[in-house]
Amino acid sequence: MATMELEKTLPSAENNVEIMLDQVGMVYQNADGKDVTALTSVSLDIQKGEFVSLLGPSGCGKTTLLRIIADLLQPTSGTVQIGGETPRAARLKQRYGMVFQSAVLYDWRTVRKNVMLPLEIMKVPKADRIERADKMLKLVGLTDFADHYPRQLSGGMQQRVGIARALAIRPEILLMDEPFSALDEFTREKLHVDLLRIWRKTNKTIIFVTHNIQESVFLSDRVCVLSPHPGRLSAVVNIDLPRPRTMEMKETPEFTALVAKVRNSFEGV
Amino acid sequence: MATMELEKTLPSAENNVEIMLDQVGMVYQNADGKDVTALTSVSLDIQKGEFVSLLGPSGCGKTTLLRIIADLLQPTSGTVQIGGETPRAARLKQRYGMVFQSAVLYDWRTVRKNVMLPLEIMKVPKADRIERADKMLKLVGLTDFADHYPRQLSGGMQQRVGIARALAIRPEILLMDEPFSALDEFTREKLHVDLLRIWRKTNKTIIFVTHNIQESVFLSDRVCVLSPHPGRLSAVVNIDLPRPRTMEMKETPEFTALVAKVRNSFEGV
Amino acid sequence: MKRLKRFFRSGTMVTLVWVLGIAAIWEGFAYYVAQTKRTPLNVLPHLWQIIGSFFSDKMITGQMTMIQLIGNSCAETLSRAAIGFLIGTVLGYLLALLMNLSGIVEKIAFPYLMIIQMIPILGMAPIILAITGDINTSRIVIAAILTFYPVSTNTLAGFKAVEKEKHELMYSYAASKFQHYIKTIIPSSIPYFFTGLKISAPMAITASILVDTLQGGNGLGCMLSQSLKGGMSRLVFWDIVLISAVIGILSFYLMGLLEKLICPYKRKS
Amino acid sequence: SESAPGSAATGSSAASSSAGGESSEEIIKAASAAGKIGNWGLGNEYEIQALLTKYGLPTDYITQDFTMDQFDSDAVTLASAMTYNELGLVVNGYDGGYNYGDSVATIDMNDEGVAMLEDNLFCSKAFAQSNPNTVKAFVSASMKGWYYACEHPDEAAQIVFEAGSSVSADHQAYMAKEVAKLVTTDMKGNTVSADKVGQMQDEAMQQTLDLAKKYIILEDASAKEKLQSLTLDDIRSTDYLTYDKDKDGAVEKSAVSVQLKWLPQAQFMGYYVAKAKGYYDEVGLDVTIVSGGGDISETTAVYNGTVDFGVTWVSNLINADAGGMDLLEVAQVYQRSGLVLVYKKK
Amino acid sequence: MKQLKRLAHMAPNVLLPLGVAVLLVILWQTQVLHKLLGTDTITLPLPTRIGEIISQNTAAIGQHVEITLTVALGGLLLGSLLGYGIAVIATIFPKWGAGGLTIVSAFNAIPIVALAPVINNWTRDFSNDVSTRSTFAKILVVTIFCTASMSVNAFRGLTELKPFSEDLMKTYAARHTTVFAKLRLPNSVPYVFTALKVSVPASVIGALVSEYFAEDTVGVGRQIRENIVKGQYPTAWAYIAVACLIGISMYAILMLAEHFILKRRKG
Ligand SMILES: Nc1ncnc2c1ncn2[C@@H]1O[C@H](COP(=O)(O)OP(=O)(O)OP(=O)(O)O)[C@@H](O)[C@H]1O
Ligand SMILES: Nc1ncnc2c1ncn2[C@@H]1O[C@H](COP(=O)(O)OP(=O)(O)OP(=O)(O)O)[C@@H](O)[C@H]1O
Ligand SMILES: Cc1ncc(C[n+]2csc(CCO)c2C)c(N)n1
Ligand SMILES: [Mg+2]
Ligand SMILES: [Mg+2]
Repeated sequence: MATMELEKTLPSAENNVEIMLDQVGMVYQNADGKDVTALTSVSLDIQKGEFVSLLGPSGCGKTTLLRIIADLLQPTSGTVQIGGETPRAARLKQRYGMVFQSAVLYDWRTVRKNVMLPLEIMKVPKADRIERADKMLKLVGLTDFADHYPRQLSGGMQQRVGIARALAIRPEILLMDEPFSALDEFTREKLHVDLLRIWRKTNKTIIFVTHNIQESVFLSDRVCVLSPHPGRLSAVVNIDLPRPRTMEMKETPEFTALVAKVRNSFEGV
Repeated sequence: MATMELEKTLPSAENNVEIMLDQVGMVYQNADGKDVTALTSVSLDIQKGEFVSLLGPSGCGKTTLLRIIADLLQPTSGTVQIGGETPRAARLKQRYGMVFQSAVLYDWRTVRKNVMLPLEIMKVPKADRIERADKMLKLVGLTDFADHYPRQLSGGMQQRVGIARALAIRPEILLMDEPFSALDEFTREKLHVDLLRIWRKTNKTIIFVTHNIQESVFLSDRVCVLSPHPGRLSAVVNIDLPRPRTMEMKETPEFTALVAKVRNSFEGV
Repeated sequence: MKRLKRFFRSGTMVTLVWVLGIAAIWEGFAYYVAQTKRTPLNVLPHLWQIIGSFFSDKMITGQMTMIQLIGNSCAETLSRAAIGFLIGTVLGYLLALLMNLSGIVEKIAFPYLMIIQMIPILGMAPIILAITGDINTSRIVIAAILTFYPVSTNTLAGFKAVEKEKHELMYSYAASKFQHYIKTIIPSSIPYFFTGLKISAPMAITASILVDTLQGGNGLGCMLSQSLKGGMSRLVFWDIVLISAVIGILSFYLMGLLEKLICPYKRKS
Repeated sequence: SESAPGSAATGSSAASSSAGGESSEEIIKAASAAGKIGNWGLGNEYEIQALLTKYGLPTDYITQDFTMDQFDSDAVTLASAMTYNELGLVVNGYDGGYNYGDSVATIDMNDEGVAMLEDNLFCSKAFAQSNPNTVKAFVSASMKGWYYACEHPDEAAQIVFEAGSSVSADHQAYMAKEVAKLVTTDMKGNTVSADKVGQMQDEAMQQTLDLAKKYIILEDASAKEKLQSLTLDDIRSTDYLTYDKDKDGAVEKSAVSVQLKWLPQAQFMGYYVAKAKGYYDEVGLDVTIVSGGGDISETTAVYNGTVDFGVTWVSNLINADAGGMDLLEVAQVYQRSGLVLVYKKK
Repeated sequence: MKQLKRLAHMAPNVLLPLGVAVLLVILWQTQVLHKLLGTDTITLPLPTRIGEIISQNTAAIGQHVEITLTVALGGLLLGSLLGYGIAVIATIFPKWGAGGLTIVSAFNAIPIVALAPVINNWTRDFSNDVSTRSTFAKILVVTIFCTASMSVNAFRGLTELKPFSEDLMKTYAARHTTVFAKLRLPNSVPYVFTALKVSVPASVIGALVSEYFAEDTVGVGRQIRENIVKGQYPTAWAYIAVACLIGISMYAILMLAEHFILKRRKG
């Protein structure tokens, strides 16, 4: 057994805390009346502009936690604050951008129009909308497919449209649920670099769900490891690799060591 | 640019060649009459009992090639021989086991009965069927779920049922199309070890499609790198790591070097 | 107490409230009609008049009370509907099988299936009578014709909806055509088949009632028609409208029940 | 009964055929102008159309349903009614009646000279030729039933009621009496002896055929041609009115069926009486009575062999024969038209 | 060249049934069909005779077709709108709405045409003019006939959204009207077509049957009935053929509309 590693952050007193989770718990009520405990007592503070990964095996509650932060789910215990407000207030202020585990595209809209959808809702002027959509499509390498319909795209391409759509609204808080798991390694690595570039430029707060250890280490400031049955926060690992991150770093001993550290914090569960 | 690495195997004269691809090409005819070239001139010999990975980005023709070997698709050029015969003959002799990219389970059968399905078709006696199915379910860690229906399982569990089903028929040639891509890292690693153990014991020929470089290096004797537009074999890398492979090997410099080598052979495309 | 609460939130309660609501609206209009029309029975009777007439021991015809009359007629009509429904189902299923087996049969038969649906069946009835020579036989034939279409098209859709991978799985096992149908195609089409049955069961009954009106004799439709033509109390008409609605709904639920018995896997969670 | 010429068919003592003041012509013209003349259509409209033509009016009418609600609510002001059925409901107060009493009056087709013969008995020519004794036996036993029924309308009504009719017993009794009048009075109002029931009066038959040729509108050119070429001999035969078992021989087919023109009611009392009194048994027939009123009309059912005999109106038979059905009238039960137009007196 | 190839590919789809149709007509015209079915040329008149009657009465038939089409299309439109409206309301109040829809679909189990004569009674006060109130009654029958399938299908279209597509809207803090306009409405379009595939033939059949009982003696359906009751089978067949043609052409238009409106989604 590897040594257990727990670096839980204490409630921070700094005032640039953006997201504050306090003893958050979630119990689902199944159709047959049975209770399923998905999360117990998760406490975590995330700084403004921080890049945090949620890492854990399938079914440990990553998506649940993300949905609670996004106000798509009400926790059954504990509280969540976003910039001092409720998640609901933050949502109504349109502070969130979300990338779902599946692409969630609208069949009847072309790729470009899918990306433009949130801009329409947020009443961005038409010319702006098109410009912003096309810029995002270029970023994810889909310029040539702007006028295609989702059905004409491969799974990986669809997922990239979802990412472009989330970035197009320039959200302050970007919530990403395993956004790259459907992609091949190369597209994925390119998008890692692009995502980090955008993040650096715009100072977003990003919560990134993944079950890929390397990915989490490469991208994040902190990796939060969740463990299952019931889901809880079992370790938080600070990633002190320098920024900007480059592909070459992946071959450094520091990187390998951090990956091993995260892995061990896992196996210690 | 990294140096290009090409170690294409010459047509082997040995008589334990199991699968022989000679200038295989595939041109799809689209609905609108346009031709799509998916594969051009792939030549490759695979030894009996060899573990070969097909690696490449999305859309490069991995699935196409696998389907051609399985006689699910007729190549538009070139020839394929399986043990000196046509793929069709090999299929009719029920020499293949296949794991699809999605689980492809039957809703109306329990997990055990899903695994028993091919055994029914191959007229294995009933008592045998149950025994073999249960053994395979134990292997993939689903013994407790034998009497569940597929809907009651998570995506990863479903995929494992598909693997158990393919193994249950004890095929001589096992064709696997990204079987582990839906799984989290831990389940995946456990299955890597199990798959290698079965392979060692039964001396199957395995063709394993993936887009995960680490996975391909860890598992295979040889990694065949495909490159897209149009799909072709761009490199074959021999993996001379000792057998049996262990998890610890992943942290050795040899392993890292081989991963880098494969990666480079990619980027040279 | 808790149970009572549950009941008030249940689907049964919703349906109950709806039924009561509609009954109230009906009574409202019936009251208005009773005040303003000289022959309210011909326009809209009170619900209690309709229901009361069922249990009245007044002779409706020379020999029978209402409940006897309706009971006898129901038995006649329903038995004809049931036979027609059975024949239509069997033939519809066989045709779907044939269409699935042979593209030529499908290309020929499918447009005609559509066209048969367009033919005004009441106009055709005398011709069918001329061909069969017996009114009861022709009633059965018409019920069968109307059942035929939904069963056939829905079942065919079910056959076609089998995923490509399932066909390939069977193919890779070198399963015979018979095994292919028995193990894959037919079981997976069952939900579609039942969709067809759910449409056609009430239709067979409705059709049977309508065709009854064509010539004298016994049956719900005959009585309904006689009542409309002033041959007997108008309450007979209203009773039959009510009864036919109830039977039609029951037949729908019966098919649903059958489906649940046959495919338990469809039960949720 | 004491029915006097001219008022024979307007049997209800209440409804009279001459309303004070207004003439038939004025009433018809007013109703036509308002578009409120009603009929059931489906082959029952020819007499009305003949009447309208007689007064130089367009032949449009509103389709009546089988109640008299439209008349009651003035949606139709000049409504078709059979003396024995709808008129009874309009006038009388019993169950199902509208109780207008003598506040309504009628216009009688017989008086207007546009009457056509109604309920008869027919079969297909082919059937008559190959089963002459069956036809004779059936006709004579049926006419015996009619004779008895006309003599004893109350008993006949009771028999019909018990045979499964669902119309109220009161109305059935009324109907039986009115039907008896149609059987025993001719178009001119002369009494016809009930023992001659079934006879075919050529003059009335010819009038019916002539009106039919004028008012049956056909879109089918060859049927049109056939219609115009029809003669009485094409549509009726008097050869089957009497049956002598010893002379003619036994029936060829003993189980026969007859389809009525309408629902089971006293309109067809003769057949019910013949069955109940065993007249059919006497001649060796086992008779099934099939009620009518559905869209598979009696002409169709007889033509395609679903039933052996039918009761229809002569105009319907002519219509079917024009279409090529080759049907043959073997007895004429009603000697005058039972159709009237009823209206509310001012 | 490529288009030609595609045409050649499509050819069997059209040629095969057409060939069978030709064969059928030949068997019919040569009376082989009559021998097979054991019927005669009056109940089943020859195609040439039917064609003759149609061609000799185009003006009259045209008038009846116009009336029947008005009723069928009017009822289809009203019924579909009503059905969609019910579905929208059911979407707004999902719990009560779903229960109500069960009731609405129960209407499918009543022989609604049996209600046609009663509906005549209900609409008697609608207008003094027979043709107006009769048309209204007929349209009402067709409306009721078409409502259920539209409301049930449209409700599914408005509520059976792809997983998370509603959540997506929520993250944008979209208002209910926006969710409706940008998500539910477009999502329901294919379902609307599914409903129309049922209700287009139903509207034609409904129009024919409603004419059976109508006060106004017009329309293709009424002509079918008049001629059948009067024993004029060749003429009845001419009208049956016309009715089939109406149904088939309406269906064909629907299929074309579906093809053009939905083709983009299918890729
Ligand atoms: N709606 C629900 N009702 C009941 N249980 C649920 C529901 N949603 C999730 N769960 C349960 O809660 C637990 C956590 O689920 P969650 O989706 O958050 O996992 P996850 O970490 O995102 O997994 P994955 O990597 O597979 O996406 C699981 O055990 C799951 O079965
Ligand atoms: N039935 C088909 N018709 C036309 N083109 C096809 C068809 N199947 C595949 N293709 C094309 O052939 C190429 C190779 O497809 P293939 O499915 O073999 O890729 P893959 O390597 O398995 O990709 P992935 O990793 O996404 O599964 C792609 O460009 C694809 O668009
Ligand atoms: C389909 C059809 N509708 C109406 C009549 C008219 N009609 C003739 S006899 C009779 C019953 C007694 O009046 C009625 C209403 C008909 N013959 N056939
Ligand atoms: Mg998740
Ligand atoms: Mg693939």
